[in-house]
Amino acid sequence: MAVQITTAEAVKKIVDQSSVMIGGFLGAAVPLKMIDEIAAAGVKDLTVISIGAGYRGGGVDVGKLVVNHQIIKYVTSHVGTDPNLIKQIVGEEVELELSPMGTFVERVRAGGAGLGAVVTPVGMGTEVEAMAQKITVDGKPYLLFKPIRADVAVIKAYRADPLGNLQYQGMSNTNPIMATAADIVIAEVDEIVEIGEIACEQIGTPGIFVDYIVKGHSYEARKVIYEEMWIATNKL
Amino acid sequence: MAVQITTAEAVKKIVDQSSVMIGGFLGAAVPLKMIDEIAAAGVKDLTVISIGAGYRGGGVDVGKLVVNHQIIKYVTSHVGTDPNLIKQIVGEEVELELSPMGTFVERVRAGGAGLGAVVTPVGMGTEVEAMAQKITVDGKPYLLFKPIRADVAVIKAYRADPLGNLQYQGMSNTNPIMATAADIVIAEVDEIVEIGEIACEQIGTPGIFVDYIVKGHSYEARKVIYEEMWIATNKL
Amino acid sequence: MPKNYIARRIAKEFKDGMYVNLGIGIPTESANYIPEGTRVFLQTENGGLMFGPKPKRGESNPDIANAGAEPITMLPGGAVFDVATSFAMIRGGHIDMTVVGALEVDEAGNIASWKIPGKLLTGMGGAMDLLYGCKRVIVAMTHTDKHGNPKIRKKCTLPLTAAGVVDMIITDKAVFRVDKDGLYLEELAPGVTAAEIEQLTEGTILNIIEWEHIEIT
Amino acid sequence: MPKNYIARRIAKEFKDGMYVNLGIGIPTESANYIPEGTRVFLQTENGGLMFGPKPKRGESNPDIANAGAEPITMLPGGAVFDVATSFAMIRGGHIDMTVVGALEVDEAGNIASWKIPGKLLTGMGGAMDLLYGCKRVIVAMTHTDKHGNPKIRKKCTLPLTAAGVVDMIITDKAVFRVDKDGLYLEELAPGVTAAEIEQLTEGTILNIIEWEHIEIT
Repeated sequence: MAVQITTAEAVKKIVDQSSVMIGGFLGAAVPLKMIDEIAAAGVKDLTVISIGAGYRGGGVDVGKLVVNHQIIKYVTSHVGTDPNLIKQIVGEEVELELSPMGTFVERVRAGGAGLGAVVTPVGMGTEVEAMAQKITVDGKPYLLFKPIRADVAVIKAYRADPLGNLQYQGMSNTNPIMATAADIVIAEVDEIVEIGEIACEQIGTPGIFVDYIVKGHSYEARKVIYEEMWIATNKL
Repeated sequence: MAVQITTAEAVKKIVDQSSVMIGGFLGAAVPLKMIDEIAAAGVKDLTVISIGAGYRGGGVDVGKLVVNHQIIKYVTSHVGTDPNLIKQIVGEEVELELSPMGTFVERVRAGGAGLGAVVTPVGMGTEVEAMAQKITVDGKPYLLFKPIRADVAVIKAYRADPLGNLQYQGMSNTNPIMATAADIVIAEVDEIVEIGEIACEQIGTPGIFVDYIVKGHSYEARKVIYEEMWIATNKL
Repeated sequence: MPKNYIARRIAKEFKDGMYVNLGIGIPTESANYIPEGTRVFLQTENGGLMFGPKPKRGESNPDIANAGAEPITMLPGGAVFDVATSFAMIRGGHIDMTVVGALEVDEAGNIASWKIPGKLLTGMGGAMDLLYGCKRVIVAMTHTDKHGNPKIRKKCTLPLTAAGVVDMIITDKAVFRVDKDGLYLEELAPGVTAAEIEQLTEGTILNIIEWEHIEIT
Repeated sequence: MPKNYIARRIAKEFKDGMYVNLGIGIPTESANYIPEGTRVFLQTENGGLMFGPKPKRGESNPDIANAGAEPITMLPGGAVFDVATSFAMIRGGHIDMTVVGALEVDEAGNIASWKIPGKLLTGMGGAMDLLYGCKRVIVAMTHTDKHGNPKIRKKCTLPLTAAGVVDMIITDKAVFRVDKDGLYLEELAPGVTAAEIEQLTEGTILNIIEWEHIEIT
């Protein structure tokens, strides 16, 4: 069962050297306010886990923590959109742990679902073989990867009720998976509604997975933020 | 993209010795009409894959195929509800392949998701160890199970659109997982609605997974069937 | 012995905000005794959280059922999902407590509940996942079998459902805490003596004198 | 050479009812040339099926975006889901076709597209899953690099994205089918000769004479 707190209170769950999962996908559906709070708090030596660096050009999403030099290790599948991050990786300021995107997702899912490993054919015959253990099942070769968990997951949903039930709209992307795979789960939402207002079939993440709910930007404010970013980058 | 056909046409996809996954959970949310069609067709030597035998007492759900002696192998996690099936297993008419329920589910998911195996701690220290391969990850012992797939999956959803997008109501249980794990997927639904009537967030199984849609009982007719069963067994 | 003693004793373990999966029979019955003001969220492994009592006739929904495919209702704030999510929840350690019946339990916290060779063939269903994954495992059962033989053993004789997972045993005669080193007798049912428990329990009781009677009303 | 030749040639591979994932750049551009009456369902790996063009200003939704986090719209009948479902779809063989760019492709159907040691560091993203999982893999790229060197190799020199997966190569000069035994030249772009292709292709062409010109309008 979740408790509603402020973003300022929530950010205290993240300390120096915490491992932090951040929901979203290359800047879309990310917990904007919480990322700002983490940047403002200035906590250091974070292991950040997210599916890919932020929006193209850097400085957005995990890019804010990159600019602030708060990351010591980045666990992901893609860094190509953030030149600042690439510089820090090349300069050995940030350690990079890569897996193919689908494998990354399954590793997080396994971390949340109590599975011992992910066994996948993806990456066979490539450098990825060196990132995993090889295993043969039914005469076929596969790669075995370990699960991923974090101290804290900071995820983004559309609405929450006071029990922590979350509703998504559009692509929920990594958020429902990451909601299962951390010791502390903080959900940033556009809106908090009454119990029962989100129908049982609309709940994308049941409250059992959520520890804290924080109120983020309203949907309208968030729409403005994204439209400005998209217009500035010629995508709208 | 799915095609709408009759249950009589759909049942022809299942032949002697087919492996058939049947969605639902101990009789709830099962494809009632398609099961009747399979029973009427009399196809034999089926390998049936479902999470558990039908409603307590037998003769319902896969229980209809049991009564008809159509099953040669049953892959499941639970048979305790169907005395006829237990008799056939003890009499070695039906071969039984058991796994713990969560493992069964992950095996089907792995079959649909292109994963090579399921690695789980569940069953360690029990007879289940003999049903799997033992594996050590990070110094901890796990059991490795192979994926499950079928020739045909027959599943149940609430509504479909002509593209095969499926909407569930209530517990979707095994249906969305089985929809991914067979060469041919037949979805029985209460109702077929226009494209766009099921909102993108309401689609529980996208049409990409579905080959055939068949019209089952209407919701109201189905409600009567279940209420009668529940009243007869003192559960309502 | 008060009526429904075991179910009512189980209910004392419910804490506000707990997510709980209850096995069939007496464990499920314990939901009737959840203390006023304590919110307990019940999970059902076929894919539901926060379900309520059975519906009235004419108000059931064929797709809202428990793990036995029996009709239930969803409470406001309840959630439904598929079995992959349900067992991720169970196996992943997200459920605070499960209460289950058993054929035998032993002093190492092993439990046997799914099979009697040559006699009982049901399949393990979700029991192994629940026993492995839930944070706290309570076994609720009669203290002895119908022949009066101890069900709390030194070592289970039947095939195990899970090894080393039991945290507490609630019987019609006593309550035990099962710790790493073995069985601790914590409570006696009304009118039961420690000597009687010692006689009816095969496993070694480590603290035979430190029990207490607690009131079950 | 007709404008947007490669994109328009890709579009000839679309068949009615296909589920397709298009890589960024020219592959994505090919969606503009889907033939009238052919329904192609586009998948985006961040969790969407059947998306449409970008929205108008003021009509975007911050949670409806493509894999580059750029605004898109959902068409009627479109579906959204999480990335576990998305990659189950991709890796599980449910997507009919993917079209991607490449740095190099070789006659064994290997493809290199994600890394230039000491130069290009991006991570593989979803490319390996797509190349491994999609039923049909088409590589779309310029025939040579900017220095005029062949990009169709005997053996890729760069780190592979996937081994033995490419079914077809579409360049600005030719189309190859990649079979188990190697490269088959199937078409030549307008004004291109087979001799020219042989010279600009490092991999062995098995059927140098059996090509044809096809019309791209």
